[in-house]
Amino acid sequence: MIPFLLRRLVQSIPTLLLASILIFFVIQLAPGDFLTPAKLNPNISPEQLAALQRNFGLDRHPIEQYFLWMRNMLFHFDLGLSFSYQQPVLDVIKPRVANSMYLVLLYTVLFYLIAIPLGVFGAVRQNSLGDKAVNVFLYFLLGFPSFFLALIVIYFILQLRTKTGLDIPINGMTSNDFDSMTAVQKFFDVTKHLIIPAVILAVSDAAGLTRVIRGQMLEVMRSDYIRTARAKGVTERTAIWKHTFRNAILPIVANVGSLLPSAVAGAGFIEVVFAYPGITPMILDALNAQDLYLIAGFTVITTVLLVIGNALGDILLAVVDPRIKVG
Amino acid sequence: MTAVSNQTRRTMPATGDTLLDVQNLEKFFPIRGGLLSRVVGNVKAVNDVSFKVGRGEVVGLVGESGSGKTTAGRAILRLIEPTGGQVLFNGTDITKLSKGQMRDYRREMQIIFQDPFASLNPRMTVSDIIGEAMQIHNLHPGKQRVDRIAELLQKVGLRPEHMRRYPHEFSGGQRQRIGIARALAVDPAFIVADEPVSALDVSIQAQVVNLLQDLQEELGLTVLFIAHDLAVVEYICDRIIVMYLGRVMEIAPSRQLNRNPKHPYTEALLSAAPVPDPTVKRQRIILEGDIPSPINPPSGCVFRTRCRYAIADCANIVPELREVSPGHFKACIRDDIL
Amino acid sequence: MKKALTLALALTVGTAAAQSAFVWPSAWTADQNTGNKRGGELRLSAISDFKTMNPFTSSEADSIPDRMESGTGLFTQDPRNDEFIPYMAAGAPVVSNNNKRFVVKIRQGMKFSDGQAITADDWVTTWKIHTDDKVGSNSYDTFFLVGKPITVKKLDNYTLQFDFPQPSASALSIMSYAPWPDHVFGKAYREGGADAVKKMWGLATPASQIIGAGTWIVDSYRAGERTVFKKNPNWGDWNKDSRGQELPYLNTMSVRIVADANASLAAFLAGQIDTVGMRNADDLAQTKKAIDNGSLKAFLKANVSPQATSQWITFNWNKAGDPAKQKLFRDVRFRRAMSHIANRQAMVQLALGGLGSETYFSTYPIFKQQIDAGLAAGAPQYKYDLAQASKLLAQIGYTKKNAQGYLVDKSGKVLEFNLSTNAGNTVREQLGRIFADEAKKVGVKVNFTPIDFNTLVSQLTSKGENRPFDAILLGLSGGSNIWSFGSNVVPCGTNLHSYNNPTDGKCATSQEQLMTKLYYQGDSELNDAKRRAIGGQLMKAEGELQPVIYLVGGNFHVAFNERLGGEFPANLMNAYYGQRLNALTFIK
Amino acid sequence: MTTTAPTTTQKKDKPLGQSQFSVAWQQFRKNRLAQAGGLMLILLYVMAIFAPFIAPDALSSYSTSNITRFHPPTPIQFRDPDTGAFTRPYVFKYTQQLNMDTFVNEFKPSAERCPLYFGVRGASYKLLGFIPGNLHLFGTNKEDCSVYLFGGEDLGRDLFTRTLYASQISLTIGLGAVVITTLIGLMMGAVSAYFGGIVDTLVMRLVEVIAAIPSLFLLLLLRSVFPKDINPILALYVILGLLAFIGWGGLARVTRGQLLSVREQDFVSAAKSLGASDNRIMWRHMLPTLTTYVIVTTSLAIPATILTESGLSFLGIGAVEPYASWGSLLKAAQDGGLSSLNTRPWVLIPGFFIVFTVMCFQLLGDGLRDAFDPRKRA
Repeated sequence: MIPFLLRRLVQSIPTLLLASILIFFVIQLAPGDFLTPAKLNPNISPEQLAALQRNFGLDRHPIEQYFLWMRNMLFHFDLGLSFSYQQPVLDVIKPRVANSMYLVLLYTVLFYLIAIPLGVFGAVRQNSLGDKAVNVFLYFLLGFPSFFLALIVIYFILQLRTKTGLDIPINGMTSNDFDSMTAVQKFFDVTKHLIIPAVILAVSDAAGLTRVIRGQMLEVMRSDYIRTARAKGVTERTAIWKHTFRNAILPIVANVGSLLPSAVAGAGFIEVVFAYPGITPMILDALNAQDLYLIAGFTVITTVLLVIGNALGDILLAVVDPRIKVG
Repeated sequence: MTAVSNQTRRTMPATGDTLLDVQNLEKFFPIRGGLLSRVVGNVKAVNDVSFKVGRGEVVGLVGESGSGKTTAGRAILRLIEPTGGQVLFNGTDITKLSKGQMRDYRREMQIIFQDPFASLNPRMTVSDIIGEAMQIHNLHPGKQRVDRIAELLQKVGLRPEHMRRYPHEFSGGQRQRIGIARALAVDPAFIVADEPVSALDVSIQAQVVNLLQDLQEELGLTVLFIAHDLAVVEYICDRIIVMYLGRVMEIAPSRQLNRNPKHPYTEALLSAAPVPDPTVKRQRIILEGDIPSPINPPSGCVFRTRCRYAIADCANIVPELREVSPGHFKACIRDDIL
Repeated sequence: MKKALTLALALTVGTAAAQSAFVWPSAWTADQNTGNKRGGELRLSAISDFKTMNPFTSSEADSIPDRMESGTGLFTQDPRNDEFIPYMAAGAPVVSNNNKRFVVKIRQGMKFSDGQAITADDWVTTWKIHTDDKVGSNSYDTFFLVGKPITVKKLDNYTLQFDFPQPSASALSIMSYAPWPDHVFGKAYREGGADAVKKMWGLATPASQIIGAGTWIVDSYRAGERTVFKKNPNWGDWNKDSRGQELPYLNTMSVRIVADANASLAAFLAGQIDTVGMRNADDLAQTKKAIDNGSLKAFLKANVSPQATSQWITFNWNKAGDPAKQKLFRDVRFRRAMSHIANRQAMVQLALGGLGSETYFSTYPIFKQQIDAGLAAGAPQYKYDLAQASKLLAQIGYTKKNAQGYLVDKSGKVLEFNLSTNAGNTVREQLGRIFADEAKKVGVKVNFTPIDFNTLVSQLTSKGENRPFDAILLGLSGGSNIWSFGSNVVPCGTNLHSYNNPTDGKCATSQEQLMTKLYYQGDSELNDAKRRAIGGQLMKAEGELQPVIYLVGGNFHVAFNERLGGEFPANLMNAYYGQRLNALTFIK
Repeated sequence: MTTTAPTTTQKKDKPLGQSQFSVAWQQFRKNRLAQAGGLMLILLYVMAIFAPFIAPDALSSYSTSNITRFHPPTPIQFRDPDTGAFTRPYVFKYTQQLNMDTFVNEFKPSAERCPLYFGVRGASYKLLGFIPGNLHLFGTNKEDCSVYLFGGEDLGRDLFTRTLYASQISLTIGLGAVVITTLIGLMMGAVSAYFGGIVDTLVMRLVEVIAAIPSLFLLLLLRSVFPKDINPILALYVILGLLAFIGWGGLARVTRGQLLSVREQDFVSAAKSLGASDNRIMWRHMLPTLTTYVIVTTSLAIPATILTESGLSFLGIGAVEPYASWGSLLKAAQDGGLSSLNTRPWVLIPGFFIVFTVMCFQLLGDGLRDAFDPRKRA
């Protein structure tokens, strides 16, 4: 197991390296260099500019610059300086990345919580009225851009709020009195803020996975070994949950890693609509301000997280599915 | 171009009228491994194979699966590029030819595939499939082409109206007939029949073999008939080449090989084959174990690990293909057996 | 006259309470906190996240240092009569040397939030750092008059001497900058120079290290979410209400970061923040609706005053690369025609939802006295009149139209120019769209594109003979009610003299020279009426020249949650002073 | 190359030979939903092409004298209010008044009726960019009394008109990006399979890398290469290119795999043995094996791309003024804040066009997938 784990992680290194090259050279393509926006900022003195130029070797050949950038990143965890914040990029993005990850995490959990029962239900009661109703509804949702769905949900929450006075948070990540809360209260406060965006994300995406699970379940249910199990007199319940479910669902669930990139991106739109302090709103600001190191930093960090997530997903997959060879 | 006139069966390789001369043919597949994908070894699929095929002769190429017979067949046609050796066709070394030069020779050499399901493009009609060859070589332009296709279909036992259908609408045997018609479309002199019947039902096998035999005789074709089953080969072939693990073990006229195998491997193969005549009793010789990996073949004689006659020297000496009686060659250092 | 008044104030406040507290006049609030309600939180919002806590590198309009600066300054302006009264100063300044030297006694007993006494050193250090160009402080320019520095000197621990290069009507305002602790910044500056100062007080700095003199100090900062300020425990020592109670009443003030103005309105309607700026009729309607259906208890007053901002279009006179355009933009008839094209009525209706006014001058409509002085002096207004615009353009030589309906010159070249504004500002995007669409009616092709704000500003403030834009639609805010002309706008060679900014900074026309002269003349005139008269002359010159086409201004509306008390009396509320003083605000 | 006679014969007598496509088509014809989706899409595209004609107004026309900001939708009336009899369809002219108490600009129908006519002359346009015209499907012929099927937006422009025009961009960018994606994907896959070795490694790694970076961030990163203030029409092409750039990976990977496996198949060897050129083998034998896959993925990728484009426009980096896409119309709605939701919900209508289009594509795509999938054949 350990060698497999190691090898899987080692295999992600070339991907990461290439990703970093891509990100770096895309930024090189951008008009001007890292410092163009800084040159327009009166708060940055020529001396500071010169120092930055030296630090990042901007006077040198792009390839050399790349290695400097990599060296700074690998050995000093230095992703450069955010020009609009006048601070190291890492300090600026750390809380944002964490916030986005909370959202993505809750989304992922809800995503499976919604899709698995619906998919299993659809397979067990194949072509029943309920199955069809769920299918049609999810199909309908599939067409909604998440941000549009969010706008509509906000509309209904507002209606609900005027009618009932219920305080459903539709904005931000914490309540005003967050800092005076106990740890438990804090946890629930953040969850309260996260739940609506996460549910919207999960519901609007669930259609795809539900159908995959339904199909997978049906396939497994039709397979010989389930038929054999049934023939042996195993109860329907055991046949579905113990035999079919494990074989049909676990690989899908364990494959969570490959889900992450789209999840992070999908969460971006919702973050914008809900003014959630995640990655995307800040990237958009950075884009406006041409804060290139910040954009690059976010992209690098999320890519690293995702590649690691993918590797972990694969390992998880190998654990639950013995058919995937370990070694 | 018309086919060479029909000749009677000959039991001897034609020396003066050799159509195909394979010399030291080699096909190695590199194995890549490690982080940098370096070549760490070779699969020696075909190793130092030499034989000749006379004009109008039907030669069988026999071996277990993995023996390299299919690879050899394809390497001869340069469907896969041989790693080494020469293939003289009508005296020309076709392995040295450029792609353009090779195209002219393609008309002369055709192949019939083992799997009639995979060898026909499912997106083309029968007439497209058969007509493609004519199109490539610009044969029978215009209206004639349809007539020619119809003629070919009839020749292989199908009806002309079949030409508008797609392969999936035919049975396996019919498909193989289409495959044969395609091969014949360019009026070749030489055909590699790559296990043409092994994927078919036993009942149909005979029909197809008969068809092939009839066509061979009618058109005077030279055929390299690849098979893993000695019984089929014996029936239609003039001579038989036995391959094992990429090397030729024995070459002999068909009847002679069957009656009097000189190589332990041939002996083993024969004992496994069903015998139509219940009065002939064969000593059952069971090959032990699996065929060894061609990546790391045994030293010396490649068959020694499964040979019941193996001696110490077998591990050291790579046996030469020697003529032990006229027209009968074997690659075995032991003369004291069989 | 002014001197007399300040002297009188000095008699009442200055001498009697020289070393005691500053008493906040009860007339500054309509809602006295007679019950002495204390504690609670004022919940506000900000649209973009804060970038730093460092007062010397901060450049945002709304920043943490900015918020910490409230409740500081040697003098403070009385919203009742716009006069400056001593605040951190113990009394009125002693003026000498032809109104150029001011000696100010500092109120004693004031302390920073960490307990250190506030002394003359803090002002001197703050001035030093702001005026070090290596620091790059945003306030750098405010310490210069006509390019000559204002100097600050410590006479003793509680006495400061300010020397101005020339008399200034804004002297008291200039002197009222916030002092920052010498024992923090001065120490760093002496040891590490500008770089050391710039490295201090980033967002990651623990709140406990942030020290201030004002009402509020940082309690916590959560990136992208909220900054909480708590009251400075030592500020109440010298700030008392009229009943002698310590100020502020509130314990904390929180600033929530929201995505945009819509989000802050939503938060206000949900009762999550206490007050929000009402941008337009939509906001008012939403608030009114929420109040009417009982989901929100709030105070709402519309059209309190005009906004203290301007929206305008400026044409670039420095286009050496395109002499034809340069000639066109420098032609006063062209610019007047452009003013005639601006359909300000439609702009108010469409972009401002009907709540706003047309503007024709750089002076904000809220400075009504100055506007009146300008109109009295005969400052012209070139109102919406497409026929007149066509006539003026014909005079320049544009009489023919091509197949697409655009005016062409003799050589057949289309009369066109590019107009940019900052992307994301819907009001400006609509103003530009309306302008472009109206221009099309007379045959002027306006290529309107919203672009990035920073790019836009760098184009606008660029210097040289060939500057990279045709025309820009932008707005200005800020400025004071003492002398309501921008020091960096009117005089030639300043960075917001946006229409003409050549390398040598020289004026291109005699009107500009006149305006520059009038600007400095007015700025050094201490008599209010005389100063306004000079301003009127300036407005006349500016109006005739039309270097910049002024468009429309919105109205200022007030809305706040009813839990808040302590707002201004109705007559004091306006866009300039706002709706309340935080120090007098309390939770009902 | 001459066309072979058999090919033409085959086309004449369809029923005799059943190609894979005709089988799929038969299968597809059984799927009502998919057909409905396809039909609706055809309608949508026709609507987009003829948008200038169907729309009563021009994309960006509004009046600065007769302000119709957020004009509510005008229901079309068919009955005479006095007699109750059917008349020529008409709309009421609306009056407006800013209510200084509620601050709502109140539109109210007046007594004046504006009859609707078919085929009125109005704003001139060019169909497909070259057929000039000024005829509009319907209208009132009155300058200050227009029909607002979907209401007006923040400058008083007719939202129905804008939605129609927006469909041109929303529908073509999605389609265009997928076409380019498919071309790039096929080419890269083919190149990868054909050259193998270092080229193969590089291409496949690039695919992996593109997949590893969250697509939204990659898009934003790539968008940052181009200045924010590029020409709006260029911006559309940029978005098109970016969408294509981030989308080709999956297809390239499948193409490569498919080609590598097809290369080993006997029918390709057969063609080779017949002396077919590499070109012929590639185009006649290898690439056609991908058609099913390409058809199915394409029909499912288009809705996804439409969603992404709407998202980018929503973030303000897609279609910008003077152009409009459904996403940018929604952005305008979002910019309008709460009022958009509770006092003029019609500004959300373009969003339902996205939903509808995506659903149609999904239905069509699923139908095609089922039709081509032999396992799903009944």
